[in-house]
Amino acid sequence: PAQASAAPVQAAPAPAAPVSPAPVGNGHGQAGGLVLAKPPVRKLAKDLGVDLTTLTGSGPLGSITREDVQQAASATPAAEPLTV
Amino acid sequence: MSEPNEATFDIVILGGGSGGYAAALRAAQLDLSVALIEKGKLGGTCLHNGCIPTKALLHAAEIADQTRESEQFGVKAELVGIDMAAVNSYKDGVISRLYKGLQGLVGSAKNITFVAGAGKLVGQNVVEVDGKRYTGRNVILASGSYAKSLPGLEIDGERIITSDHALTLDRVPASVIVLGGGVIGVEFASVWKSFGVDVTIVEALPRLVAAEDEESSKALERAFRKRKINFKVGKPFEKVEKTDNGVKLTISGGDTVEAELLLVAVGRGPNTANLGYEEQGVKMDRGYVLTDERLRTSVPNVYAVGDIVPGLQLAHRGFQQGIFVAEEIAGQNPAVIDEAGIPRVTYSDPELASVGLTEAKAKEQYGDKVKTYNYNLGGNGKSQILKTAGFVKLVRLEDGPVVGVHMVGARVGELVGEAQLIYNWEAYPAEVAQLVHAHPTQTEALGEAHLALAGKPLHSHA
Amino acid sequence: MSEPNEATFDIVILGGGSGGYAAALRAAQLDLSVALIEKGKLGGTCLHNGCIPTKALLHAAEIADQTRESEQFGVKAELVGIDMAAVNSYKDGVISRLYKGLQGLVGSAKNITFVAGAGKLVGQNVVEVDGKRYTGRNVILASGSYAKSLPGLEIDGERIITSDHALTLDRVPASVIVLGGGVIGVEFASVWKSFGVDVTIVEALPRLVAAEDEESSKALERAFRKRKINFKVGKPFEKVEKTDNGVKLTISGGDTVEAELLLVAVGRGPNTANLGYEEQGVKMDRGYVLTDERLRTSVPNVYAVGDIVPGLQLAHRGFQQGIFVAEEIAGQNPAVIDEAGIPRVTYSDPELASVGLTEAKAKEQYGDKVKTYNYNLGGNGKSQILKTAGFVKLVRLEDGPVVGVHMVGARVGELVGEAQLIYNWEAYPAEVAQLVHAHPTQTEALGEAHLALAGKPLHSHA
Ligand SMILES: Cc1cc2nc3c(=O)[nH]c(=O)nc-3n(C[C@H](O)[C@H](O)[C@H](O)COP(=O)(O)OP(=O)(O)OC[C@H]3O[C@@H](n4cnc5c(N)ncnc54)[C@H](O)[C@@H]3O)c2cc1C
Ligand SMILES: Cc1cc2nc3c(=O)[nH]c(=O)nc-3n(C[C@H](O)[C@H](O)[C@H](O)COP(=O)(O)OP(=O)(O)OC[C@H]3O[C@@H](n4cnc5c(N)ncnc54)[C@H](O)[C@@H]3O)c2cc1C
Repeated sequence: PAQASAAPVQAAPAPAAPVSPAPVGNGHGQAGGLVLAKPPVRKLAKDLGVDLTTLTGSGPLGSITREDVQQAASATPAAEPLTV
Repeated sequence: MSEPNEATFDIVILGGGSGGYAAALRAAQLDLSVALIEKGKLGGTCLHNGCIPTKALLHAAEIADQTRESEQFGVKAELVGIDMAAVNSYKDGVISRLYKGLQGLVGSAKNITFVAGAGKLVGQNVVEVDGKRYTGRNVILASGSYAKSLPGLEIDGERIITSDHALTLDRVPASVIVLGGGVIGVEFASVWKSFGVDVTIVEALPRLVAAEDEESSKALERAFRKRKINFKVGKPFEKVEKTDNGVKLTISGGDTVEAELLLVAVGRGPNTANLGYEEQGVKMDRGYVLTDERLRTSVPNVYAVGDIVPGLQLAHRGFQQGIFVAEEIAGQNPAVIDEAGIPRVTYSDPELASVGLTEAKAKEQYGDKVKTYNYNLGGNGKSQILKTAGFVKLVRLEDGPVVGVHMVGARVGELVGEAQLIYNWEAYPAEVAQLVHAHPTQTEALGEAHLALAGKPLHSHA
Repeated sequence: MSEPNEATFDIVILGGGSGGYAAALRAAQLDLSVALIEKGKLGGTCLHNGCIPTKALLHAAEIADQTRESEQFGVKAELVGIDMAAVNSYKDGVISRLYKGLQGLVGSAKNITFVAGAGKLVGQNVVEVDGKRYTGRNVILASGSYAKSLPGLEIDGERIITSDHALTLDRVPASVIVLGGGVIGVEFASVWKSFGVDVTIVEALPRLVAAEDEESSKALERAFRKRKINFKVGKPFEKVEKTDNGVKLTISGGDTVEAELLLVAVGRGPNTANLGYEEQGVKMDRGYVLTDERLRTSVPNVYAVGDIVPGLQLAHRGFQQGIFVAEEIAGQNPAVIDEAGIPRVTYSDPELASVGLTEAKAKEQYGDKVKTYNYNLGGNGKSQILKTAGFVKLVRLEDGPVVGVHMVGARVGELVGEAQLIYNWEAYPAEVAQLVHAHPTQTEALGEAHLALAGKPLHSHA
């Protein structure tokens, strides 16, 4: 246990989020129009050039899974890989 | 910190340790009114008799060892001795600074009423303290744990002691028997050895830290052997006798060990006796409070958190459960806690750290789909600089995520932060492998293990 | 390790440092044939004259400090002195173990031909070494960097030295001026101070480690002031003279400093002169090789990696770029590297670690959407145990991910592994906050900062 009364609080963030019945989620994005996907899945989507907001998630709570992203990526033609 | 008579709160919390105070602080943020009842000191076991004092001792121990071995690094120094009074005042200084901070946090939370005194559950939603009754729309049981003993073992606080006594010892004993090779036992063994004590661990299970992955146990045993920490595993203790200068312990089979002190570290029992839990209908099992995965007991609106709930007895599990219950009561519908996702650290020298499943557990659950990789710290530059040995072992599912991370070596406890994200976010080895780690750090060992599992080892053979 | 005449390879790599050897190893895994040309020692700057030796010195320095301050922890010890010969043999031992390991890896890779000698690009796809020509379907330029000097500063290797000389010094000097307050400068300043040297850093920019977040610089300066490391920032050096016993440096404005030695640590320049790059049409800028984000130079099938490519001069950036180019050549179409996602560590005491954007950069890019939070290590139990001061600072976008993490304090370099996942995976504070960190570790400070930014501080005020 610890404390930080001495901590120089910089820009104070918003106070405790208002109580809302929205599920906090399971490591997925927060509420507020954000896409529900675990961070590595969001990164994968970025690497593959997939726009997450265009997908409907098949995971828990409608979250987007790795498979959703991969499917979307194989549906759209990826950047032409360079040949040796 | 007023003490109202017959007051009603959104939540009444029984116990102000890790679980209880975390629940109180989070509930207060969510605008719930809280009565936090504590008979001892706010902060509980962890702050006053657990995590913090042991880790202070372990750091003093590290400094003693580094001084002893400083010539290997070109630093000429002489270790004169351990000044236990000074060690204790360093340790107590850390505790009291953190204690003050915590008191400040709880004290400044407008909707927390701190109640000093011993509470008892006298109704399904009523806790009584010194004749006053605190009614809660919800009640959280958080009364924590105590050091257990075994039949035939009478703790006298002098020669036969628990961690509570060990933490206030005013001298460095010549020799100690540590009964119990779990986390607490090996941590004390490690400290004492560094302080120059002759230490023998006696453990009934076949290996030290038996809850960890078998390879971690083996590595710890190897390191302890090198440090000349004696240990006898696989046979239960039979009896203990007092001798002229200390104690004599007999192990099943007849083997005996003598020492000045016996530390009993055979686990922690739930602190639930005579607190009214059973009388009010709370379902229990061998003293533990049974809950569902949302930490609800069998009585409506009564929750339990921390060491009284079967599972890992760790402070940060208490934090997490406390926060969970506060959010649950506030209607936030938080996600269920994955117990395997809670990181585990043993702060001995070497340290052990893990998260997720052991290889054995993973194989039980997933069979042949389980693949492992063990990256030896011998290939890790920073670990070589620290002159530490050990490994990072990954357990993954074929074509699937990492389901377990196990580490041994100096300072690996700090690597579990990253490992915890990997496990809980169900990352694939290739996803971690893509992010090359800072050189030269020990985190690179985690990186290399993922690189190897992704089929692209950098500083190792596949 | 045969040396074929006029041989052709899938890839010819010029330079066997971090960037070059990583490319070679990855290419070999992908079944490409490689000629790896190295005029000095495999491993390059980082292993022999950079990362590894400096970190060994820094660890010896840590041990010296801990011994000096051991009484604060109850350990009575006496620091007798620094034995530089022993320090150097410890340091050289670490290097040679890692060097052997690396030679083993490269040597056992069937399709890597290691070529000892100085190479020159004599055709767009041909490197010549000692009269022999190595043709590559692809060429990777990886010739690294050297310690720069400034006009009027003649490095004599005796009194006016670079890091190369500093790493083989056989004595502890009485006093040193460090010209340059970047990473390398502050690391040497830190080592020497721990060894008992009177140190003064002279930096033309307004603050030490000016590439870091301003708060990190300020915290380092505060810590250095406490350690009595002198520094003068904001004014360029004007001239240097030799004195009877050392050197006298004049700073613009007239201020002077005298010392036994002057370490010139004003940056590293690309090692690209007379290597044929320009002649073969490779576009350059002030000696650096220009590439696109896929590390292609202006010449088809010629790539560049490591310190010769403008950007962070870090070993693991070289690894990552080397791996990238090998995969690119193999047609794997790897994801472009986000330079800001490469973790940065300064291994001084205290350490600095960061990943992502500084607050200033983030505000340039995102304006008012940027929010920050600074968690003071005063509230972190493990940091209190280590008696270190510092912070974890987060930079996030409102309702968006964490875009920068900045940390100061003992051992925080190891926390950047976790921070790196958070930044690169674009995690939201709430996603990290959900995962409660192991207690008591320094990773908790990262956790607390995310808890606070998620609106649910545990051990701090919001
Ligand atoms: C030696 C040792 C080392 C440890 N090291 C670590 C470690 O490094 N990391 C880690 O995560 N965990 C560690 N632990 C475990 C950790 O301390 C516990 O998991 C944690 O304290 C559990 O929190 P809790 O809130 O359930 O119980 P406790 O912290 O035990 O708190 C319970 C509180 O309830 C109070 N209480 C009990 N009954 C009543 C009553 N009737 N009325 C009012 N108040 C009451 C008690 O006084 C106490 O303050 C260690 C434990 C020990 C013993
Ligand atoms: C004192 C110091 C401390 C440092 N600490 C760190 C640290 O802690 N962490 C970190 O990440 N980075 C650190 N660095 C930076 C790091 O060393 C470099 O970023 C890294 O070495 C760059 O790798 P490279 O492959 O581009 O170049 P280099 O490692 O310089 O390798 C280039 C290689 O090419 C060879 N070569 C050059 N020309 C030719 C030729 N014509 N023919 C054949 N071979 C040739 C050279 O001999 C050399 O081996 C440090 C640097 C210094 C100087």
